[in-house]
Amino acid sequence: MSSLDPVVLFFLLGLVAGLLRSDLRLPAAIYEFLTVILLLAIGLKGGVELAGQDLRQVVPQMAAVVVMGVVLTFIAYPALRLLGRFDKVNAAAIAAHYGSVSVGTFAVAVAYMASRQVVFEPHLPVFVVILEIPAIVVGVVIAKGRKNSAKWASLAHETLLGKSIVLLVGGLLIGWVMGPKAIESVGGLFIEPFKGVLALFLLEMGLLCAAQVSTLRKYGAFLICFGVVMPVVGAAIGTGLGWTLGLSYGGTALLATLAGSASYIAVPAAMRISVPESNPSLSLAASLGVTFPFNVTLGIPLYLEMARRIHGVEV
Amino acid sequence: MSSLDPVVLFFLLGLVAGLLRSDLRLPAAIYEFLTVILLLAIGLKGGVELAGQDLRQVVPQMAAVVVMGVVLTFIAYPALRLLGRFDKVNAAAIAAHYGSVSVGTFAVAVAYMASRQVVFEPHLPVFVVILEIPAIVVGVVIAKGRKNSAKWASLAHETLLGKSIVLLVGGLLIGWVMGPKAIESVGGLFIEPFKGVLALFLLEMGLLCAAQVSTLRKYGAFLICFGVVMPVVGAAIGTGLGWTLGLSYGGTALLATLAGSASYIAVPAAMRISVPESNPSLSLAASLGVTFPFNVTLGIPLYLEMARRIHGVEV
Amino acid sequence: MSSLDPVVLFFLLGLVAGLLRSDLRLPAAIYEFLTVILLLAIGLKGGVELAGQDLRQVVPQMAAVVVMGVVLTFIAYPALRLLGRFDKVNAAAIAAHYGSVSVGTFAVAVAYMASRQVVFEPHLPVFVVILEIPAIVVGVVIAKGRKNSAKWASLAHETLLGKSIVLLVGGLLIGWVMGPKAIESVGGLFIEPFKGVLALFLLEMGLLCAAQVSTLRKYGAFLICFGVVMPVVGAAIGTGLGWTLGLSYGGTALLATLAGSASYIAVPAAMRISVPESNPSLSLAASLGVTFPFNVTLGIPLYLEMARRIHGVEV
Amino acid sequence: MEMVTRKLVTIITEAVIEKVLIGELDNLRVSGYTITDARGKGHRGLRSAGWEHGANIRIEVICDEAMADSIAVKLKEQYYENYAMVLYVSDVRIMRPEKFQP
Amino acid sequence: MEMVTRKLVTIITEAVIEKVLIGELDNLRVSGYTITDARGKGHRGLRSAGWEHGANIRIEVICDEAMADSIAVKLKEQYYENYAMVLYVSDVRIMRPEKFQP
Amino acid sequence: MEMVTRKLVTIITEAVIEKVLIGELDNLRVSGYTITDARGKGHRGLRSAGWEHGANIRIEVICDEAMADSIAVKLKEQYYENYAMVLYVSDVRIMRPEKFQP
Ligand SMILES: Nc1ncnc2c1ncn2[C@@H]1O[C@H](COP(=O)(O)O)[C@@H](O)[C@H]1O
Ligand SMILES: Nc1ncnc2c1ncn2[C@@H]1O[C@H](COP(=O)(O)O)[C@@H](O)[C@H]1O
Ligand SMILES: Nc1ncnc2c1ncn2[C@@H]1O[C@H](COP(=O)(O)O)[C@@H](O)[C@H]1O
Ligand code: NA
Ligand code: NA
Ligand code: NA
Repeated sequence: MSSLDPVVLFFLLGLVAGLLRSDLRLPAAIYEFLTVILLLAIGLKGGVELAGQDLRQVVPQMAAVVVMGVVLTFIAYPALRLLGRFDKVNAAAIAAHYGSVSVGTFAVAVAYMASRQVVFEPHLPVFVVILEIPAIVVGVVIAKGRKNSAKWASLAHETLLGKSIVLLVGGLLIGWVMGPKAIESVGGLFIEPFKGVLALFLLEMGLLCAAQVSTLRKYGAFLICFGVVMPVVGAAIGTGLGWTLGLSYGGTALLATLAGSASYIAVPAAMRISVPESNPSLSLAASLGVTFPFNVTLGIPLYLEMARRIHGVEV
Repeated sequence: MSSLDPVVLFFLLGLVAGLLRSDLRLPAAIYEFLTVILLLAIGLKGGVELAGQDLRQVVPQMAAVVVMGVVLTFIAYPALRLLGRFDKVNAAAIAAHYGSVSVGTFAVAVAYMASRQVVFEPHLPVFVVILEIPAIVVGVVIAKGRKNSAKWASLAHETLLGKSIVLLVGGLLIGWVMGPKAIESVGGLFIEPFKGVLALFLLEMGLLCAAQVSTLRKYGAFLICFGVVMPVVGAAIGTGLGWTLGLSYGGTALLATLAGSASYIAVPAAMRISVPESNPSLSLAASLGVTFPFNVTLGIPLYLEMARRIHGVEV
Repeated sequence: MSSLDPVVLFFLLGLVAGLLRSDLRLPAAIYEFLTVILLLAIGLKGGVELAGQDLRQVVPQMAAVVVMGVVLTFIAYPALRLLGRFDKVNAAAIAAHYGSVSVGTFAVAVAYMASRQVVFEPHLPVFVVILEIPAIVVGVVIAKGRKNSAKWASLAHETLLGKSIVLLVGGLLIGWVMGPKAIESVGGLFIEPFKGVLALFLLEMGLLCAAQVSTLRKYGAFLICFGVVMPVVGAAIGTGLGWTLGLSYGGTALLATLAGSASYIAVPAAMRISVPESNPSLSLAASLGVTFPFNVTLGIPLYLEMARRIHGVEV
Repeated sequence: MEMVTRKLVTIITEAVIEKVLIGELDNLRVSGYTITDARGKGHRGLRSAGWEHGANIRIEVICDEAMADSIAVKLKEQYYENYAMVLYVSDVRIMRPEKFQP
Repeated sequence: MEMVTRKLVTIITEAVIEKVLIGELDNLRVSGYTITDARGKGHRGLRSAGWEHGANIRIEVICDEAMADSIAVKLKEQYYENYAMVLYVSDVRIMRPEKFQP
Repeated sequence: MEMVTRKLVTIITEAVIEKVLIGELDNLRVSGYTITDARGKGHRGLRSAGWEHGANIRIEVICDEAMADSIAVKLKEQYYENYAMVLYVSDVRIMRPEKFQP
């Protein structure tokens, strides 16, 4: 228990309350408020640390990370199609969720590392932004073919200007332009309360997660297995890539977490618009109902351990 | 004036603004947000301090406190029935409000004691949880008889898994499991802003309180008297019990405050479901419109003084 | 860039996101929450500092400030009527916006001065309250004549008990009564997170500002010119008055900012009720779409410079 | 179920005049009304909840034909011209007509 | 467009009994329902959203005449007396009648 | 009050496609629309506001019969199959028919 971060207990509280059918819910406006703070905070912190850095080395890493997003989607797809026996559109839609990332999971990993004094490269938040997109493109192409005309422009617009990317990129830029001054100035809302905000966010995530149980019961064992195995496979790939790219121990673990996480905001919205034939309950059940809880409780410590081993770090 | 805590002035501001018919209102989502923070904060703080404690001595105290909740309801009922000339259902419903507790009042008392460096036992928040329930049961039994079949299960579920109990108990458990680490971690949202959050919460309570005036005017003098006298009687009983149970000076004052406070969240909801014939305006006018303002301004200092006298503490 | 306060970048982020048609929006409840915190914080801080002061000298200043509000409206009106060729009601309504003030702009100016260690008289927030009203009265009289019977009472009520005045005055009174204790007590919500709250508020203001572009495009160049020139003229008058009244360098700059700012909350609401024939899009486009962004980026530094020169202060 | 026919008047208009309109309805002595928050688009352009000035409300009043007429006349005379406003009337069946008497 | 006529039952009542009423509707086997948050005024006075105890909800159910009757009867018997509640029924045209079969 | 009859088309569907549907309505040149947030249950299960992916919206359009048909046809062809969606049409009486002309 002592290895758990307190914020994870808030997730469990929400989960248990939800499973017991408590009437606890955070208002939608508050959930959004918390999300906005988390996204800006992650962006700002990354941006401030990025300020002094030489960005030239980051560009090739970004390309590699895009490729990873594509590869992850192409690994998930046949697994879902052949082992899970899902039809093309549903397999493609679920695969896109796993090729993309979850900022909530990233925030928990960041908090987890901070409490263990594990440092990481400041440009990791950039990878969050970059990883949101390729999986969506691949998912839509698999489901619809490339000629899915006209819609590409609006899909690009929706995705690139979605809330999470705008806030992350905006925070990065503000932090980068302003440097440490930015954090001194607005830290009273974005930095000091960060973990409390994360805790409340996770409480609501627990409640949302509990709401997935009935779908999971219906679609059974495969979705649960997939929701646990796929993140571990993804994280293994992320660990390998992080190590190859020369990331630090912490950076490797974070990249593994990103690879192992599954989207539950940007991708569902994009699929609803671009692949409406897919069943949104399936992918949300897997990503919100299985992978998210797995990652925030067991996954993140595991990925850190994997990174530790590959880097041969002593603790 | 100097003896008033600043947060009480926020209550008065809300009250005056409401009476003057200002259009000031906090959005419902914000009111809920503030409540969630207060409940989790109270739970967490209690839980952390509870961590090192021997809980065996607490169990008999808990039993005594349950009995107090029942007794308070049975004191309020005949007063309402005979002196107030309310019919059975309304007397029972109002009595249930006074046998139960108000977490808002408890929060103000905690802040009041903190600013006076009065300490209290860390398990007082446990009593808040425990006191929510017996009065509801007694109220429903008086109004409906015991055979009010089938509904008991759903009433129990509603009440035990209501928002306030889940958050208080959840906070207690998280604090208990994690110890001081919990507060370090999430204190930036739950501890440092606590009194500010309480102030804003009280502002809204003042506005809600002002909205009760028209009902009070209609039902007149008795409800106002009852709303002032009953808390003092309850607090006297609470003081006596606290002293008997060997609570500290501060713990006694808090138990008195709990006894003297009247529910305005859990009980109204329970009565609306289980004793729908009762008029919700009556009980809200008394508890929100009279007892709450009385307690946060005059009551709490009075109860602390009562506790001081019975304990023979010098200040 | 280095002279910009980080909070202004949040405004630009919102503006750019809005212009690019991002789906980013803060929920209405959160916008109100942020506003409530800003208003109470400004009031509290002013009140606390006011505590030790001799208020007799302030009264004549208040009278002068009222006159300034009237004068500003009477300057804006003919400009709009003759140069802008607006009809009577629209010219009167827009003029009223510019004779009144924007608390958001004031908050940015306060933050800007704090980060430059420029001090100002604690009673400046009183001027915010006072300046909200005269312009509304003048605007309605111009548009409707003085006999606009019966409605005056309800207009006075709406305006004097509007959210912003109640919170500012309430904060001032609480700060004044409680002194520094007030800020210690509730500072964790109102003081430390102030600039973060302001940043988030400005993010939403940027989004709202972007939404004015289509109106601006329709009504063209005059509104844009007016929205830039009028604040500078107003600020010049404010600078002169501040200097004449013997305000400090910082106080003068703040009075100039108030004079140069245009209302986008209290006055639009009042005009909608009292001069409904006026087109609300016009005045909002000017005040939200031109003057607000001008003031928070270029205006405030300019007004501080003007105050510096008139006071002959070295920096 | 025995039911009688009444009119349902629905008004969609600017949130900023909620208080004023409620005053008018009270003056006309309607027996009640229901309000929901809304957003929308019409001749006066987009009205996008979220911010007070842009938001709409949707008011429903159940009443008899005469009252429906009074409401329509009142709003037409005093509000149609200057406010974003739509009003429509439909038939509904209710159970307790006495409840909807002024 | 080929359409058939069905009933639209609209219920306006206290938010606090949402769960209970949904239970009743589920028991009656309605094919679906839609809920919006509302505020309002009626015989039981002002009900002003914003705070749970004062808020209203507005429930809509599309169904056939028999179901509309069942709903009306059920609510009349068990809820009319003790709760702020208004119910009205109107005719609507829908496209896929099978969708609204229990 | 002189009034004319028009159609009121009500659509209940997933909040996530609000922008898309508004685009369709604009393309069809409706004169306006009104949107409220909602939650509900239907064949595609519970849709519980509060979280974007689960929320519903309720769109109302006042228009003539031809437009009502066009809307129904459009949505049936392109959206019925893949989205949680209900559409119904009723008669309403309005005062200024010119206002509801495309
Ligand atoms: N044809 C329409 N159908 C449904 N709602 C409408 C229609 N036209 C206008 N509205 C609503 O009524 C409000 C005011 O309309 P208007 O006065 O035309 O700007 C709009 O913001 C919409 O919410
Ligand atoms: N005549 C009416 N027209 C529209 N809504 C009404 C009417 N009467 C009552 N209501 C709504 O129904 C709720 C309960 O009404 P009541 O039971 O009369 O208090 C009120 O709060 C209103 O929202
Ligand atoms: N019979 C019904 N009456 C009222 N609303 C319904 C009904 N059926 C479905 N709905 C609403 O329409 C939405 C989509 O329905 P569906 O496509 O059946 O899942 C639901 O979430 C409900 O809000
Ligand atoms: Na992933
Ligand atoms: Na009590
Ligand atoms: Na001004």
